[in-house]
Amino acid sequence: MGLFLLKRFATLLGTLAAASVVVFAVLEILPGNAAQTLMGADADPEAVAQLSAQLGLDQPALHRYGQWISGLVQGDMGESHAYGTPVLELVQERLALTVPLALLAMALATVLALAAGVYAASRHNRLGDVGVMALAQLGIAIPNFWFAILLILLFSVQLQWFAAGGFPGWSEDSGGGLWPGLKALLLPAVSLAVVQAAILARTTRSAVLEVLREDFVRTARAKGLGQRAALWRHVLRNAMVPVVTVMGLQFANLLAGTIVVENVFYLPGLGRLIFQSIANRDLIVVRNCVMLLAAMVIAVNFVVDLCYGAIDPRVQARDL
Amino acid sequence: MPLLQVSQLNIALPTPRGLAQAVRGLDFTLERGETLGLIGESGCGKSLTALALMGLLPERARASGSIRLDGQELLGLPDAALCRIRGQRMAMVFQEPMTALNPLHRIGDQVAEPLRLHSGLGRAQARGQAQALLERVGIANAAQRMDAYPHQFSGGQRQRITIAMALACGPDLLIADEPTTALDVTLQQQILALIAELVAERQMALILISHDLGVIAQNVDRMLVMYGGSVVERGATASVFSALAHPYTRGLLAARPQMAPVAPTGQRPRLATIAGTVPELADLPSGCPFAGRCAFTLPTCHTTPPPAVQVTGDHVAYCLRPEAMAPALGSALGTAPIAPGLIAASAQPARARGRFDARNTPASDPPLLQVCALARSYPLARQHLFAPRSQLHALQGVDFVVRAGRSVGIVGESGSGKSTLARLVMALDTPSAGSVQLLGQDLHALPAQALRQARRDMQMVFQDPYGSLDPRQRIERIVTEPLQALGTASRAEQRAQAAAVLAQVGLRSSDLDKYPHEFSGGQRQRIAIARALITRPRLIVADEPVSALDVSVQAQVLNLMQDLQQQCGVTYLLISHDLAVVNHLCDEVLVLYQGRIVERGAPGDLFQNAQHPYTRTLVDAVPRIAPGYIHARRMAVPMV
Amino acid sequence: QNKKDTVVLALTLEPPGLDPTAGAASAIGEIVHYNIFETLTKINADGSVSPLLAESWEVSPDLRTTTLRLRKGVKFQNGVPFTAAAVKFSFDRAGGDKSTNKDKRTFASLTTQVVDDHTVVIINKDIDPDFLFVLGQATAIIVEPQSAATNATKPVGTGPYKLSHWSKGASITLEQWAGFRNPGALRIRRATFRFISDPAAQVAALLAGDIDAFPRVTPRSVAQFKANPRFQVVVSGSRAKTILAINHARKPLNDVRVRRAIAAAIDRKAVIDGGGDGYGIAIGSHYVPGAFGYVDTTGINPYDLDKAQKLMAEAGVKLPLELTMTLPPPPYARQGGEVIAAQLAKIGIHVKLQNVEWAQWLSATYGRKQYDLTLISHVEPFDLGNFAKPDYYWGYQSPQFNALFEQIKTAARPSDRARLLGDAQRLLAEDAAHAFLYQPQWVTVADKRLKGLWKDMPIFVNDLSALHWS
Amino acid sequence: MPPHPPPLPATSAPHAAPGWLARALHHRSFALGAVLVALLLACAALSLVWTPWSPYAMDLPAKLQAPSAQHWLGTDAFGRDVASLLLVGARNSLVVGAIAVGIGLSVGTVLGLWAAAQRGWVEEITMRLCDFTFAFPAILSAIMLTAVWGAGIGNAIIAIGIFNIPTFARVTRASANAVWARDFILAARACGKGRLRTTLEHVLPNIAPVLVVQATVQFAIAILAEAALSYLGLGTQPPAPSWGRMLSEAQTLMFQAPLLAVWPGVAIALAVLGLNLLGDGLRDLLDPRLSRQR
Ligand SMILES: Nc1ncnc2c1ncn2[C@@H]1O[C@H](COP(=O)(O)OP(=O)(O)OP(=O)(O)O)[C@@H](O)[C@H]1O
Ligand SMILES: Nc1ncnc2c1ncn2[C@@H]1O[C@H](COP(=O)(O)OP(=O)(O)OP(=O)(O)O)[C@@H](O)[C@H]1O
Ligand SMILES: [Mg+2]
Ligand SMILES: [Mg+2]
Ligand code: NI
Repeated sequence: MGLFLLKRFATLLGTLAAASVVVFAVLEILPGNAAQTLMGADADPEAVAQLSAQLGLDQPALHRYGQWISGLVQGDMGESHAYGTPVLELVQERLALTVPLALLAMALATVLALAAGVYAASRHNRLGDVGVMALAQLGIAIPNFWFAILLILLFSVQLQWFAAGGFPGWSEDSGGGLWPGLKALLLPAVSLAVVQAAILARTTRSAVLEVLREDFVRTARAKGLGQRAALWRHVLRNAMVPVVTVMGLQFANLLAGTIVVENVFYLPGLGRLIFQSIANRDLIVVRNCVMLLAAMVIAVNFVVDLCYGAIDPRVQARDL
Repeated sequence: MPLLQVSQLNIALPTPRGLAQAVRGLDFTLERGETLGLIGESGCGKSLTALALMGLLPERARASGSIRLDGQELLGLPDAALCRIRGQRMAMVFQEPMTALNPLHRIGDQVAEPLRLHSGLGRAQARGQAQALLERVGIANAAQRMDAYPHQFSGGQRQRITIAMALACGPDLLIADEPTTALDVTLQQQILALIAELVAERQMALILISHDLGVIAQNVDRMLVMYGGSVVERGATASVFSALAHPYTRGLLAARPQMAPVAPTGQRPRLATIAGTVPELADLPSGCPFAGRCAFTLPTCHTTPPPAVQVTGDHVAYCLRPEAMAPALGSALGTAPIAPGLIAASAQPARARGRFDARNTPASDPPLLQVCALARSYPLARQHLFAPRSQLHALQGVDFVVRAGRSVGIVGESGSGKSTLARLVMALDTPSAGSVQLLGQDLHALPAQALRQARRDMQMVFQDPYGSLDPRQRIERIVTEPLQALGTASRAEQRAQAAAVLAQVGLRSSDLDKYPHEFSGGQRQRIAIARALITRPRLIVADEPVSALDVSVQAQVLNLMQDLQQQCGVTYLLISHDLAVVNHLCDEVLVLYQGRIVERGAPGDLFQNAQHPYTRTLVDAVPRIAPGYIHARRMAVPMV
Repeated sequence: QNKKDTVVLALTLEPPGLDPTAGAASAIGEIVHYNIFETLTKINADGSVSPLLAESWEVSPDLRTTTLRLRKGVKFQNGVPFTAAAVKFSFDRAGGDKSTNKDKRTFASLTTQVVDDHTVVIINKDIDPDFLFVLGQATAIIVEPQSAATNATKPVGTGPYKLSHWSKGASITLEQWAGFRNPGALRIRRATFRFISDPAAQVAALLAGDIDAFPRVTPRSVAQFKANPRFQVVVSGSRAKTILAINHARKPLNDVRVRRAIAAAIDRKAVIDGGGDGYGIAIGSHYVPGAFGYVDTTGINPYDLDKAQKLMAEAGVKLPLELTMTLPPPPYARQGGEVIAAQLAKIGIHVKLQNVEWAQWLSATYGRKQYDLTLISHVEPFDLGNFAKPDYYWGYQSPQFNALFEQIKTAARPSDRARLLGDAQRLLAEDAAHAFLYQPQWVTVADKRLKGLWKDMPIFVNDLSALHWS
Repeated sequence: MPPHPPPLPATSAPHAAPGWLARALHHRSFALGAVLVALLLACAALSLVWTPWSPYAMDLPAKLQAPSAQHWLGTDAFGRDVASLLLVGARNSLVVGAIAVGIGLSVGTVLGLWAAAQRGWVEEITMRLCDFTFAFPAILSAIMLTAVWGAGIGNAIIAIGIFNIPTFARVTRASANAVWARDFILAARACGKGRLRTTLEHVLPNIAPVLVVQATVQFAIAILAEAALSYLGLGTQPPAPSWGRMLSEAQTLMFQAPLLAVWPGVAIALAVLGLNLLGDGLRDLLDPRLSRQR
């Protein structure tokens, strides 16, 4: 097990390092300059040059890369050109939205998908199954941002139950709080969760069906376990392996989804920060955010690997 | 009241071609403590019968008739009620020990599960009993291994665990569905003995399902022979074997290659075969299911269900023309090719071992194949990060010589390195050490072009007739593949040659344009052989060429191989775990054990006077059908 | 029920920082100007100038020297008293080498002298009749020397409100500053600025009552608020000019006939409808109604497809003419661009639309002048001078205009200025320097009960001290 | 009596035979998927020769009309005919999907086949590269790429295509490895065929169904991705009609004309649904396990 994890961890670090180079290089080619953007069209060229120097934009690329990485290692992401505040602070604020949003969506999707998938599998080829799977097909086909728009149309425009966008924050003094915050995240989370739930439900169903065909399930039934008991005790855990895999793979898509959905709902999350920052040529923020997202994806996949270990004892034997 | 009474059991399955009657009109009873064997070829409905008894039929299957356990009707019982019976009153052991255990649960818990379920025991108590059970079935160190996972056990051990699981609640009836088919012969022997022992000990009734007549003959009191979903012959084992009455049963027996030695000079006997293949269940005639393949049919056979004909006592055959079989009646066990071989063998003097070894006999002609000090090792996974990589020595210091026209067989249990050897001989893998010389050329030292030419002289046949033919190519492409690689003949020439070899293996030239899935397993294996033959090779390496086939088909393929050897003079390097097959076809046998050749010699000698203990276990483990080997009632442990 | 003393305003864009002397985004001023930071003079809704930190002033007849007397008893929010030294510091800093002030050049031509603690003299190298207006703009805020460097995140000014909370990307909250010199005048205790750039979300937020006022709301959906008794809709004129800028450095756009053809091919009304959602007043030159010296020049190049086609033929341009139109992000540009492209297609000009971010617009279009046409709103109140800059991104070169502008700059008499300005406007229109489109109107949607909103907006501010609930 | 000749099983060719067609027509999701995809293709083809109105013709006075006899689905903010825009949008989606899948399929399949044939470090590197690209959410990377090269349909296609490469490479490698483990590969090698020949003659034809299925799925994903990018303003540029861009415009008009936000979404969902159903159907129909069951 140790070896397996160590190897995964080494790959993880390697991937992150490669990611940092790619992200930095790609953003270097980006046309435009933060100083000019900050100063606007009618600013004096001298003032723009001065700002460039202040922001360190005139340093050679390699030097800036080195600075960035050494800063990152020490937990310092540098200072945003646009906001003039430490990127770390900025990112933390945004994560306070994006992470709960992703988790909420993931939780919704998982609960929904497991229930629907297991139900469909247990009613294999009967009406319930066909119905649930038809819904799942629909769920996969619907673009999440469109679903988001439909939700707004229904719940904000027609029923006026929810705000059409924006985020009041978690703290009471800015007019937010736990409940207003959650309320603002609910529609976005639902629109994100639908696709995920549909994909996961299909995976769950086929995984459960696959496991149901396995000999050991027949063995369990031969022991005298009822259909339901066999499902809970023997099938589900085995079916979790592919489900967890797909969940890990889908996590990247979920994050991608938050970028889009944050734009639909005007949520100040990481995705919109990236968007804004690209528009502002606030590259230091873009860089760090993209790295952060990549790191999150990689970390989640690492956790998925850990889950395999927890779910399936054979993983430990499969060291190589 | 009998423990189990099955009457008029019918099982129907929906198929794309309509409802298939997988089991029809099955009747039998089973007393407490009695053992019943169910035998038949693949797909004849054995497993479905077993599943019907357990109430575990696939959802789509429809069962009718009656199954009574101690007088209680099981068919139509709600699942909840069945759950109380399953595991408690009757239990089942499945074929595949590798997959019958949940890979994610500790074996202790899995064995304890039925106890907790039915006896209402607490966790600790149940685990205590589970440990005792594991000890009873022969798991060493049961206390420590309770918390291990299935993947940490070998196949034989896993089968023991499933048996422990089945026995947990002390059921009255144990159903074992081909419990040993997936295991090596040596393990098969042990497991069957264990089951017999436990059945006797606990006075359980046993239904043993097998496709191997030998296994049935040695292990059960009474037997049912199934064909195409119906019983064709039934009776006490001893009486059935003393007078096989149904043409199918006789065919089955005659198709089995024997362990009897073959005369060194004489013509090798051909196996008797049953023409054709097992029919599709959806296409069965309304009359005798065997009518399509029977050599003795009357027109009415195809339309009228055969009547039950009593042979002796409770020995019954279902056949319209038992009188056609009459000459054979009463002497089945006494006539060729069953017992005489065995008797003759014991009369033969043992020959000097190593007579066929090229180094001992002066070579009149150069050896066709010479293998010298061949070794192959695979790197194993590291134990921890800084541990040196250890090696798995799959093959070590293997030497042998194959002379033209003399076939060599290689036997050994699973994992002994047989396939590795085949791959090295075919130059499909690189040896760690040693050489393989074909007609004096070291294959592993040849440049690519020369190797390609050399391949003309050696071809290969594989075990799995489904996997060895590319499903997306037409037979023409498949059969001419060796010619394509050589690139000498034109398309038309290739096709002509392909038609010729197909004829040789008993297929038609119209088959050239079909796809593999349009053929049965036996036919596919013929195609594979045709592919190997097309370059007129001197050597054919056959890795388990018949072990995936049913006995009746296996006999056809073995006969074909034998005929081809006589016609074209090919030499076989035959790999098999089945000693009888090797005995039937080969002039010399090499016994491979853990990557080394531990013994070699002419099959007759070797199987009579095995020197190496491993060879001896191997030979002893082969299920035989001969006087003294046939199970008699209340004789739980077969004499070995 | 207690009288409401909080207000939630919404802005389309979030400011990148809170120091108007370090960034150009108008959103900075919209939050801090007059609220946190104050200037010497105050610009009023009608464009007039009144005292703020300066109590009174005198301007020398040559318009170069201004003497200001400062208000006494004023403190910065960190407790430091406000004196003439702070004024000198602020203006020297704004014009200094390290300055990143948008109006750096203006401040560089000033010399500030401290006469005593409460008197300063400012000497301007250039003549600027609007100098007191300049002193009231957000770039001319008075900062406290110690805290000046951190104003972007921790602003310290003399104004009535101080920063309470900034949740980045969402909102900024200002709280009344207890130490303000005249606390009794303030009726709003706390103000929150939320940032909502999506038009639909803007509407939804207003309807839901999440925000009390939305100055300069995207005008797409204003109609329904007009009909709704809960809301008041204030439409105000602006000093902005939305134009289709033409790159004079490129062929065949350097040909006046082609430019006239383009101007004549554009139906300004349709552009206002499709691009400005109906909120705009057609203009014929780079000057807007309401500004000093405005003349109506819309008749000089009216919408006339036949004439446009004739002009193209006259110019001998091979049709179809392929041009690219660069469009910055705001809806007026993106929507208007589509409308204009469709109109120009009718005279055989194939326009390829190129949507760009502001960063790209600034670097490629504005910086490197890589464009044929671009649709843009120039919001500076008085920027005719750009036509006299030889290296401005338009590439407009006219000795005639340069001479005229020189005269305007030095004309001290208003009547002379007015006449000259009229000439300049006509000249630009005749030259078809650009296709001048419209003066956008700003629309404010607010709760009916909210009082004190600015009717007109010469500059972008939200003067909280004027707001109160009825 | 002589033994009967071995009964030859009923024959049925695996491809394009009536059996296959009948099976296909009876396969619910395949049939529905095929109809939807055919509809999509028909719309795209139709838009080449005819649309009810010009999708570029503005009619500002007639803006934001409700569906009527003249404008079946109403008009947008510029008075353009929504139905015409949708038809042309179908073409746009198809082109994007086809090119993006083409890029992924060609490059990814070659990489995957190479990795499977070569094993060892080639496989390791290819797969690590795939892992690496998977670490970036595709949309995010597309955002970065379009930011670098400028927003536009061409760059969007490339960005989507690039992210199809690892998907195809993985799928190809996984199924090719399974094929390489089969005995008929060993048989081919025993005949002296090299890796390249074996790959082309045996591996590729055997994994083709998997690739076809994957291609339909990726096609659907590409359409979704293009819609999302266009929605964010990074894909198709005006005035070229695109479903995603129509949605982003409609969103700003949600209060005046909610229906505008419905049509393009329905179009996207139906196209994606059709492709996914088709993929599911093909997965079943091309499954060799099923075709083996005679
Ligand atoms: N779940 C199922 N669905 C459809 N057909 C089935 C199913 N299970 C078995 N069959 C069919 O029923 C027939 C009998 O199957 P069964 O498993 O009883 O054969 P068997 O005698 O056990 O063969 P084997 O020796 O191969 O195990 C076969 O033709 C098989 O194809
Ligand atoms: N590619 C490989 N990598 C690692 N180990 C291998 C490889 N191929 C075979 N082995 C190991 O080498 C040993 C011999 O395998 P081989 O396949 O030759 O056995 P076999 O005698 O053919 O067995 P079976 O009867 O099960 O086919 C086994 O322990 C197997 O696990
Ligand atoms: Mg079976
Ligand atoms: Mg083998
Ligand atoms: Ni006959």
